[in-house]
Amino acid sequence: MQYTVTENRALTAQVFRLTLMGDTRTFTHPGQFAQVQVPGFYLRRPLSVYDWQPAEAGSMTLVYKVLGEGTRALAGIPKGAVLDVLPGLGNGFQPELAQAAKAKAPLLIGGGIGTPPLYGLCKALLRDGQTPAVVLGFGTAEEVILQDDFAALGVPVYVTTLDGSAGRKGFVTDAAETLAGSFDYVYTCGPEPMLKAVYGLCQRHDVDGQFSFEERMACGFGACMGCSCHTKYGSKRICKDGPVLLKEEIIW
Amino acid sequence: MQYTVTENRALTAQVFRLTLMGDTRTFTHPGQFAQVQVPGFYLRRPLSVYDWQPAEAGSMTLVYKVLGEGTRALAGIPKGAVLDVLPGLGNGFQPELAQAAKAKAPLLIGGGIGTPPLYGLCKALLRDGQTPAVVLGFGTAEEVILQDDFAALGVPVYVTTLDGSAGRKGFVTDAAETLAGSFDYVYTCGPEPMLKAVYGLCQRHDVDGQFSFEERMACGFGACMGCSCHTKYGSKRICKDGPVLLKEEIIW
Amino acid sequence: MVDTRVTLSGIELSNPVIPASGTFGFGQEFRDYYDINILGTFSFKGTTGEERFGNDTPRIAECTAGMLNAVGLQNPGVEHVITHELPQLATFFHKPVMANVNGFSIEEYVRVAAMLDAQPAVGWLEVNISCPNVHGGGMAFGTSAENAAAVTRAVKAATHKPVYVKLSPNVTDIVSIAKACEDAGADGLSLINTLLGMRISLRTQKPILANTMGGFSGPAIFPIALRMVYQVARAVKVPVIGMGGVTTAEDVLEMMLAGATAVQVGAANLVNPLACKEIIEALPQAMEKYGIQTLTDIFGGAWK
Amino acid sequence: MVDTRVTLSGIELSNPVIPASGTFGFGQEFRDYYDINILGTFSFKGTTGEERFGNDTPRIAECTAGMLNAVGLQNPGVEHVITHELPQLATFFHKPVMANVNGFSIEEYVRVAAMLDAQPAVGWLEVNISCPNVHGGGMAFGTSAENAAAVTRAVKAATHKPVYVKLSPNVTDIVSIAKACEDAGADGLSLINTLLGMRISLRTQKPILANTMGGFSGPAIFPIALRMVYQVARAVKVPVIGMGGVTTAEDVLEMMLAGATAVQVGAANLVNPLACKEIIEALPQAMEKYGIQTLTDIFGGAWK
Ligand SMILES: Cc1cc2nc3c(=O)[nH]c(=O)nc-3n(C[C@H](O)[C@H](O)[C@H](O)COP(=O)(O)OP(=O)(O)OC[C@H]3O[C@@H](n4cnc5c(N)ncnc54)[C@H](O)[C@@H]3O)c2cc1C
Ligand SMILES: Cc1cc2nc3c(=O)[nH]c(=O)nc-3n(C[C@H](O)[C@H](O)[C@H](O)COP(=O)(O)OP(=O)(O)OC[C@H]3O[C@@H](n4cnc5c(N)ncnc54)[C@H](O)[C@@H]3O)c2cc1C
Ligand SMILES: Cc1cc2nc3c(=O)[nH]c(=O)nc-3n(C[C@H](O)[C@H](O)[C@H](O)COP(=O)(O)O)c2cc1C
Ligand SMILES: Cc1cc2nc3c(=O)[nH]c(=O)nc-3n(C[C@H](O)[C@H](O)[C@H](O)COP(=O)(O)O)c2cc1C
Ligand code: FES
Ligand code: FES
Repeated sequence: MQYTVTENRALTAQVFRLTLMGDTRTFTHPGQFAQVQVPGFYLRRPLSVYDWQPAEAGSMTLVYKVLGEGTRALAGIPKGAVLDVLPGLGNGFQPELAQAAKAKAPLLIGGGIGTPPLYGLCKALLRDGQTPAVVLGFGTAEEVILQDDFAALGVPVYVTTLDGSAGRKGFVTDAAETLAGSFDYVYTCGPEPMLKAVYGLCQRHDVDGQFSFEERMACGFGACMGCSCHTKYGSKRICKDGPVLLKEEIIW
Repeated sequence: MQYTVTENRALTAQVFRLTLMGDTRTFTHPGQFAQVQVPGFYLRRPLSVYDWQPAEAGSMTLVYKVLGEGTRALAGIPKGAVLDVLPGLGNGFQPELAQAAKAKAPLLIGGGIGTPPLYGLCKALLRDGQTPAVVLGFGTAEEVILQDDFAALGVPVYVTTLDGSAGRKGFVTDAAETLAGSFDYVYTCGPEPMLKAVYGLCQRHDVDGQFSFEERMACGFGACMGCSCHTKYGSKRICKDGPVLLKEEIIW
Repeated sequence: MVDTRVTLSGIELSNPVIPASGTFGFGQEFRDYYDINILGTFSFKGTTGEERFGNDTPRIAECTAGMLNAVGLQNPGVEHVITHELPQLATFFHKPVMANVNGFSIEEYVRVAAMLDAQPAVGWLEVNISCPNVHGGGMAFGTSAENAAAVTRAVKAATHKPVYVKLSPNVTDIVSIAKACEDAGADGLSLINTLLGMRISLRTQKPILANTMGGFSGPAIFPIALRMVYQVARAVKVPVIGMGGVTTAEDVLEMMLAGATAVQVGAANLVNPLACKEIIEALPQAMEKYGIQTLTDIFGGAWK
Repeated sequence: MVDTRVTLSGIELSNPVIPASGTFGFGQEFRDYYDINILGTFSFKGTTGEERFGNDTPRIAECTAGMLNAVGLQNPGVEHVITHELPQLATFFHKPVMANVNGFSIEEYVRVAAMLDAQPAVGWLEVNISCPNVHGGGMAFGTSAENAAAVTRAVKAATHKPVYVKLSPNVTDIVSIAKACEDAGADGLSLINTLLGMRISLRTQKPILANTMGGFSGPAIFPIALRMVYQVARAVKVPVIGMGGVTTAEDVLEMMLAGATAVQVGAANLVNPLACKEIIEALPQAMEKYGIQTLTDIFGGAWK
């Protein structure tokens, strides 16, 4: 499907914010992702949706980091260009499952470029009358993104950096640990070592949660079995049955 | 080398005129060609130079026909785009060799998309004080190109079409035959069957000439031996030792 | 109106376009994108005797004009395919399907083939002797003429439906293997499976795929596939299903000129879920452009 | 300052970038574009005992991310190379050059090799047993381990300079052929030559190449080449020169991680005459980006 670039600007030296106009009706949950065709590259790039206006002439915003050649080329795409994108992929975060668990005060933990999908989630949780708090972790102050976006939603935002150049020095779990007791559910997205640490946090404090994973993908819509992982309930495709897994099904 | 597109407009339904700005100092002869990199295609497309302004910030004009995928894509390149082009390739037409033969009234015979390189040649011959005449052959009236360009140079222009919808009905050689006696040299470019017929014409009237050939090319600058042909003086590379061969060396 | 019909072992297809095994699952994932009944048929995910998770991840790597996969035949096992996937498929796909049969021993091939042969929904068996992503089996059968013939003979003896043997391109002489399969009773041949390839990450300095190597497919391999289809189709009498990098209606025509009776589309489905729909829709126009009235007319045109 | 030097059989190259045989002629055509003394070395056009015109045209066809060639070893013959090309080359290239040796019989390989071995300008002999574009010779040597070993043994017996045997990728098991050449005395191995491929014109419905099939090269084949370099370099002790689709400094690093001691660049020279210059200039920066100080440090990194 075709989308027009209405914004593609740098938030930091490496991170860009990309807004696309087009049909966004297939997005149903925050934490879903889109497969973006970068001209000149064979495979699409999976990027989580930061926020979206669901409509036939809708819009979606993605926030991405320049990692390799594909994202570098994406950063050079001008406003007005047309991109081929598959939207609405994956299960996304499912607050409805957390509500079944009667959670009210969720903690959102984002690491680096895992932060963006938590923004759409945070808005959804607020709409549902929950009272989320947010912990965001980065390497250094220059890498901090979206802090203001979350703050503008009126939720408490705790930033950590590995070198202490912004917020609290240390890992997201260090900050989260100090909040223990104040949250009854966790949503998290970030590099796998961070997810594992958050899993440990949840275990320690007997809190349930939802974890968003990454894997190398070909299709992104469940056809190729390229992205499978083991779970307690059998193998799952990160792209179709994920990227969000419930804590109870994760094998660690 | 990088060139900016300043013009890329349709002359007929299938034929386009492409002007590029950049360093054109390597062009020394009309009938030379350029290797144009069309984005998305592996090999470059060889296109003859129609005319050029030789300078570091010079310009060259190419006239090309949409034949397959590459030229179709080329036709879609907008003004302002930058193309990678290797200019100044091949030997080109060499009027100096014809002058050595004391020719004064050359006949230029172009067939279809073989017509463009004769334009630069015609200008050069006029500058040299010769009195060229031009025969141009096409399929139908809709395909006629460059008739006005040559007319504007003040030379006699005879057009033929296969179906008689413009000019004289028949082949270029039919028209040329009626001019026999009035020309003492031939320069020609067009499809190979036409070149062969023109060769016959030259034989019949004992006129010497220069013939521009086409071949599938990889490099276009003599490195790969992809475009070799047999001549009376051994094998030659159409791209480097040609595309123009002297009548005396052609084996037919 | 041009005629796009082709026939594979007595079963007519409305057009020659067939999604390739492993790139179309059991059809389910494409329903959101189009009605898959427009397809000639499709070849479902390679099925083995038992359930397999396949290889560790990463299983996917990108290449210029193509991709590597090292899925390693992940599938729910033939039992589950028969009890769950095929009944499910029957609710939305109403044509004979091609069953992609895999095994790690001749016995397993025979067992899987016999069970799928008994399914009314199955039109053809496609016996994959060429998967490069599994150790100690698969590939070994596809790289020796004797082994290829042995699998073919055993499967033929245990089944009634047309048997297409899917050949590996990672061989010195694909024609001799093709002929051995034909002599052993194959009703047709499918080629090519993926080429063995590799990528290394400059960041980690290690292979990208957990399995080190994987199967290379996509537009990059088209000229190799076309050459092999040409060589094999000319040398055998049975129909050849051509595949490898097919992405456009023009590619379909080129494959058929090389001698393919039908054409499979693999990786293209993964980067564009509408790929087969777009090819099928573009086919009549492409035929008209090149003056082709009846698709079967061009079969083997490049060597006839 | 990073260190880009590598050594091939005792001769040091300032960098590992070597234009591949058949894509650089005898160096002449690239002089207009840059001073070719910046190269590690280059491998000159495949030379046979007698002058050859090669195949009929068309000899070139385009592919997605690559090209086919069916030049068929056009060359002026070894005598002319020695009396004209090498003296000419000596006027503008001041490094040892790699001599690409071809033949249609073992005797021809030996004769050509011995004559080129006697030339002071020649640093290495690269014995091409893998050209897919000549009938009744060339390729046949490269697809059998015994023949490959026989050519190697005969050439070694007749020469003193390091002998690199250039292998064909169109085989089931390149490692066994590589090992046979090593056992027969090869000082190194070059791989890969082109893959056998084909294209058909939809306009004429016939093969585009007059020779029907041709050698496929360019970025499309990189993952296959990389895989073979990885497999062979791990299995032999002699140096491997890796090639096949190399286009960027990153590709050079990836080939060296796979186990290549030096890297050849083929088709890229044809579409961009500055390709090797650009790769050589980009190499130090690419090394720094990935934290590589000394190029030889990463040799075989992906399997060590
Ligand atoms: C479900 C999901 C959601 C994602 N959301 C975001 C997001 O919102 N913002 C963001 O910046 N990044 C996100 N990523 C990671 C993003 O997909 C990669 O950073 C990106 O694909 C790298 O492409 P490249 O061309 O720059 O890297 P290259 O290394 O040049 O890419 C080569 C190949 O590897 C794949 N690849 C490389 N790294 C990754 C990775 N970490 N995960 C998956 N595939 C990878 C590429 O897609 C491509 O196929 C997400 C990944 C997944 C799976
Ligand atoms: C020296 C020379 C000068 C030329 N000058 C002109 C010119 O001024 N105007 C013009 O319109 N055309 C000219 N041509 C022909 C032009 O190069 C082809 O029409 C063009 O390459 C076709 O490209 P395509 O992508 O449309 O065709 P495709 O068939 O898609 O191209 C596939 C491949 O075949 C090659 N190819 C196809 N047809 C030809 C051909 N006739 N000659 C050479 N290569 C071909 C392409 O370059 C490409 O590599 C010239 C050719 C040569 C050799
Ligand atoms: C992700 C993936 C999985 C595949 N799995 C199978 C399989 O299970 N069985 C099989 O016979 N071929 C399998 N193949 C090979 C394809 O069916 C096809 O032969 C090959 O990809 C070449 O075609 P393409 O270039 O159009 O992809 C797989 C290919 C891909 C890309
Ligand atoms: C036009 C052309 C001519 C070639 N001629 C020779 C040759 O004479 N001898 C040889 O050993 N290899 C020859 N090759 C093969 C290359 O040296 C190289 O092995 C192959 O092209 C793969 O590298 P690439 O993908 O970088 O082109 C030729 C390749 C091309 C494209
Ligand atoms: S990426 Fe294809 S199934 Fe997940
Ligand atoms: S095209 Fe390479 S030598 Fe002419």
